[in-house]
Amino acid sequence: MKYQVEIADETIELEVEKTDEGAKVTVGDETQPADLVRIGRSPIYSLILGDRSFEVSVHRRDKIYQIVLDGATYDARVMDERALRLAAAGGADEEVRGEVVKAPMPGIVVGIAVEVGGTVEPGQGVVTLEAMKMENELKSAAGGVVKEIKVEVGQGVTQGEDLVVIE
Amino acid sequence: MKYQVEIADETIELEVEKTDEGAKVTVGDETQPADLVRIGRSPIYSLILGDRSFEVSVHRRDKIYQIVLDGATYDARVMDERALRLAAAGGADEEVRGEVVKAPMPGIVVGIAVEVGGTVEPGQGVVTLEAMKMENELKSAAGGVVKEIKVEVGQGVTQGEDLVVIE
Amino acid sequence: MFKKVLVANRGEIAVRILRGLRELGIASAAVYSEADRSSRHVRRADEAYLIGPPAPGESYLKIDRIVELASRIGAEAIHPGYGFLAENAGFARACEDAGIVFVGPSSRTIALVGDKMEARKTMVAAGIPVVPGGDRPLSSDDELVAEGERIGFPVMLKAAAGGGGKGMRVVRDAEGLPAAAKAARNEAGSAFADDRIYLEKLIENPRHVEFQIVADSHGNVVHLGERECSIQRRHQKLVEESPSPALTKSLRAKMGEAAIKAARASGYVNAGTIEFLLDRNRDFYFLEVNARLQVEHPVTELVTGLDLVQEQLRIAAGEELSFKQLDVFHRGSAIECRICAEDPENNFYPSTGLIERMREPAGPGVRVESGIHAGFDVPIYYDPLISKLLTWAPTREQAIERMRRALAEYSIEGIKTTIPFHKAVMESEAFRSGEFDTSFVDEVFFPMYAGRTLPHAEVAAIAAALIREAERGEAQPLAVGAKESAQGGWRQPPGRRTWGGWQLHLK
Amino acid sequence: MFKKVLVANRGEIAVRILRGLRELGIASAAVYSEADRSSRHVRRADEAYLIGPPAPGESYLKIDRIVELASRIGAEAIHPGYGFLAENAGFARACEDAGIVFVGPSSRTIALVGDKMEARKTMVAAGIPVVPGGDRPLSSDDELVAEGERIGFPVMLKAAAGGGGKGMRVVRDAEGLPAAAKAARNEAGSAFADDRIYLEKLIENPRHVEFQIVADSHGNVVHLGERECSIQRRHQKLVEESPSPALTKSLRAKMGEAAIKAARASGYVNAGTIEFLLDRNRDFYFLEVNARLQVEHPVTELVTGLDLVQEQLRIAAGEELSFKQLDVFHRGSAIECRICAEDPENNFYPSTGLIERMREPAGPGVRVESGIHAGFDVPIYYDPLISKLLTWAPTREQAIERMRRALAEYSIEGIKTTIPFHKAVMESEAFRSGEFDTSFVDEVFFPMYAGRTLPHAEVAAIAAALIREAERGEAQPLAVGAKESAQGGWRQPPGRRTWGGWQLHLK
Repeated sequence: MKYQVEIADETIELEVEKTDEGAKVTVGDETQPADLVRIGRSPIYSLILGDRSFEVSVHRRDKIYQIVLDGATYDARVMDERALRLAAAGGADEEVRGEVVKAPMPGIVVGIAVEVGGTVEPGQGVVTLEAMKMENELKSAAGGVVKEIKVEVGQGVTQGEDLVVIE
Repeated sequence: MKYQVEIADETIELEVEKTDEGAKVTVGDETQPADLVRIGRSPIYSLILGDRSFEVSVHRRDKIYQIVLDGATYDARVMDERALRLAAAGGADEEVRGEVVKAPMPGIVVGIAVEVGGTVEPGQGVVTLEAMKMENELKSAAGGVVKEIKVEVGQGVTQGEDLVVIE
Repeated sequence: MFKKVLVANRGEIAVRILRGLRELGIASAAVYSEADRSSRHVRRADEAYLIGPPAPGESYLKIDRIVELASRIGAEAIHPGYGFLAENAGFARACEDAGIVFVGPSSRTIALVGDKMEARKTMVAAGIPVVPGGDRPLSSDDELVAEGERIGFPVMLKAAAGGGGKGMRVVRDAEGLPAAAKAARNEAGSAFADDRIYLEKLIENPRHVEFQIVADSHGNVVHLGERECSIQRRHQKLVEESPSPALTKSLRAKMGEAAIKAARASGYVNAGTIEFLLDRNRDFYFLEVNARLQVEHPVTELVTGLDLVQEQLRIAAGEELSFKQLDVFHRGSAIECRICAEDPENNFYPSTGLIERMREPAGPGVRVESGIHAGFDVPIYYDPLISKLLTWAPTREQAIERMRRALAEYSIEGIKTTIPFHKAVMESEAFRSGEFDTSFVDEVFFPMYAGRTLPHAEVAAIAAALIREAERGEAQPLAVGAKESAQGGWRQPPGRRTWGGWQLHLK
Repeated sequence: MFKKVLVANRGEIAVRILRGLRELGIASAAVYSEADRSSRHVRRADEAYLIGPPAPGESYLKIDRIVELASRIGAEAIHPGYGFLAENAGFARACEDAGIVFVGPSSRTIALVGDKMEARKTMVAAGIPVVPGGDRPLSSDDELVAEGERIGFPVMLKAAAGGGGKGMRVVRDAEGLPAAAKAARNEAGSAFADDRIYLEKLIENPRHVEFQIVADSHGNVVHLGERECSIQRRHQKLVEESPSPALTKSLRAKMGEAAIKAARASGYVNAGTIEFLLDRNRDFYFLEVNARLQVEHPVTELVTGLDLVQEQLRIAAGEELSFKQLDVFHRGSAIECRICAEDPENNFYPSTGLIERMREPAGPGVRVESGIHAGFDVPIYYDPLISKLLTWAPTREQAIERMRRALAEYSIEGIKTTIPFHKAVMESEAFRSGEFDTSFVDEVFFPMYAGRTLPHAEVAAIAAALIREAERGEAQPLAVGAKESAQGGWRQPPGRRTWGGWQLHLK
């Protein structure tokens, strides 16, 4: 099966072939044997690629495989032949409308610097979030008008939660 | 709920009472508050009993709770009121017939000292099992006649597997 | 020695103190907030007591509640750890009043060294070099400008009750002074309820070198050598080591002597730290006294072989130090990396949540001090420091190589940590050379770190594709090119052949 | 220094060696049997090669296959670890012939010290005290009886090619000699394919004290002090420590000198161990040379600060020792407990299977050397030693307290281990006093251990009942008297009150 993997700002094309002797992986013009074994019931795998030995741990989040290798985290988006054909047949991604400032981490809202209907400059601070004894000012990437403020001061928020909607 | 726990060669009677304030445990004439919390999805629990703090890990094997506490392993057989009534109503345990020598550990059978139809004295060695570079002679607790030999030399066996049946 | 001690802290330092108590055969009592019922320190203690809701102000900072609890359960002493109430003179006084031993200096000493201007005065009187300036609080803009011109710009504005960088401002000329002073006063006022500020000459890009001292109640004061703490970001230490690559033997002796003098001048008893700034000419200046056990104390333990927590307890119990200055012997080199629940890829924002899996490094010369475990939900209420990784080796170079090896073994999954950041620090030429100062991380290291590339993208891509391949038609991802482990711990893949291995030779 | 080294071993010692290689920046190649595909050493190496089926004779003992592999992949050296091929002269010779450096002494030295009678002769010639007797193999019963009467009963029968207790028999009088000799010959013949036996005077209940030596190829030989290994069972060491509580300073100097002489007499290069017996009069006798890295080498590393694996590699690469005898400085006291996959409640039978969960101790003065991990299936084919736990402290007493603390923190679930056994040893008065010999475990300790009671049965019973209570009506056992952790890591049990905690004071 052929795969296209989007990872660390690049796209890698590769082919996995299962034979009686195990798996072979081809990237470009290099073909190597690959032996991947899961360690117990853990998310850790031992990968022997050619003769090189690696330990990777793998978590799947939706369509993304999060691979931890040598302490670095790689988000890999794996598309197989079928998915690639579907993507080619479909259109572009849906356009994003509006600007939503989200919490980059869990925390407690300790300050809101804007009001509904007010205008926001690109890069302006909108919400201050406190977590682990640190205050962090969250900025809006784009400018616009504040449409909705979804939190209030003193409220606890989770990572990724919408805070302020700007149009 | 009242419980009877068979553990480490003794039988302990105790009562667990759930209240709005938490759980209380009574053993003899002593009643203590008890707070048991599981740590994540692990088999580890934090038990605060009165003011004393303990870490226990718990595995359930059939009707036995295996409790590891301060490095020692306790096999606890817990009977609640209902089970106790049933046990009282029922008869004695089913009588064990015959003597089956079982593998106390996984290993490889490297010697069998008896034959089917032969007689065995109490304490006589019947099978030699090798594991981890050590040979271990397994003895029959009771005497009798060898009815069946379920393994052969060179065979790998798992823990608890039947080796020789003596009648 | 005490029979029972209460540990008024949480996290890795509570675990550290509980280990010391256990080794001394002293019964221990932990306290915990509602956020910490599952925390490791609760399970490591002999007794455990809930003291309130998650917010520190409602639990770990509740002086009356903690002192009352200690009295009720018969704890003869309280160890405050660091942070929370560790340098709170009111807490130490409440312990003293209740007849409970506070494991640390007296409330009088804490109050003295906690007032930065009082501490400066005391050190000046004792003949210890301090940064020029700062002999009085300045309230009017005229006073500020006059003082700034007297000591010469650039200057540093500081809060009299200061700490943690709050109320600090660098000012490069007289024009900028009034506005900066106003901001500093506001910050100091809201952080410490004390808006007194003062001016010091700015030491440009100093090194931060501190000396560990131990002093008993019989008048013996010994210093245990220095810790180099110049690897900082936003006044937060990230990496500490001992010995400092910047000190010569004679400078170490001079600074050590000054540290002992500083301890004596402030009537210090128990373990403490005298912080100095070291400028480019290798002149040193007293900065402040940390009247507590420091986060980085294990660095000193590794090179001296002493157990500082146990020493603290012995001192608090009235024992005499069992060693003199000449008995202190330093061996090799030790480094500490602070592992924080922060995302180095995302501006070092806190990263809380569930630790799904964890593997700690081990082996020769490695020490881990951690307060976490797999299955632990890192709370948002407390310090992001979740673990400290230390290595020791005969030389600094070997300690660095060992740290690289240990960082490679360390895996914490589920949250982001500063482990990748420390790897890059250990690989950086600037750190390895030993030629750095407090500006290093922000000015030299970060620009480099932000621009680095990830080395194993192709291997990671292959791993991801193999798992996707394995998942096709299988309920659960297991293995490619292999069967799962058979009973008894070994796999015998029927008829399987491998490349690169022995079976090639059989063909 | 080498660019790539092959590690011809598995388990904890392979992991240990791989750590040393990584710290030296040397590429590593692991080998593994089919039983070890999931083992830790495979993942810790830069390269990994399958060398055969699980049985050691088909994999880890395959000399030709391993040497050929090393040549093919460009490994310049092979580290054999301990066990397997570590003391196999034929393997060392095969390496020498293939132009690959064997990290250990020469094949000639291995052959010399591997023949117990040859080794004795060499030591006698060098003026080192040996146990009386044993200067020739004895074949007839008459010879045996004559020799026994010459040296005086009781005597010890030994195999010339001996090791691991095989072919050894204690004989207390002439009548018992012929039968014992027959049994010993059979055992030796089948174990070593060499049935030569000899007689030595029996040293009754000796202590077992060994000296670590390092020797470079430039004629420098240094000893690194002793290890006390008298805590044994069936000739297997269980606990080792340094320094030995039995040695005085002058005896240490004398024995160290003898160890250096022994190394020189056998032409020893690399790291090795000279074993001695010490009798009740503190007279010592050469026992044997262990021509390899020992299981217990970290004990010496902890007190000297050296890294023996790295020293071995430097020596093998032809470097000169970087220190002289006078530079070796011993600090404090270190203890090692061997953690084996054996059930101390069930006659120390092997206990293999899946390690379901594991938590290793950490903190001050603790070192863990382990080859296992949660999810690992302990194979039945290899040594039961799965981990080594070491502690260091300034004094022996503190090292013991630290070991007790560390053992309490160590949890390995799914298989039985010797951890409870070591706890009991550390608590025993006999061990703590330092007054013990090789008879201690079997004759003093075990009778005591077998009769002990479990202290926490009531608490365990309560825990079991609480879990049973929690399971009533719930799908999964979770918590009694508590809700599960809420998002963000804290619980706020609505309206809940606790006993013994702060909330009592609010009523």
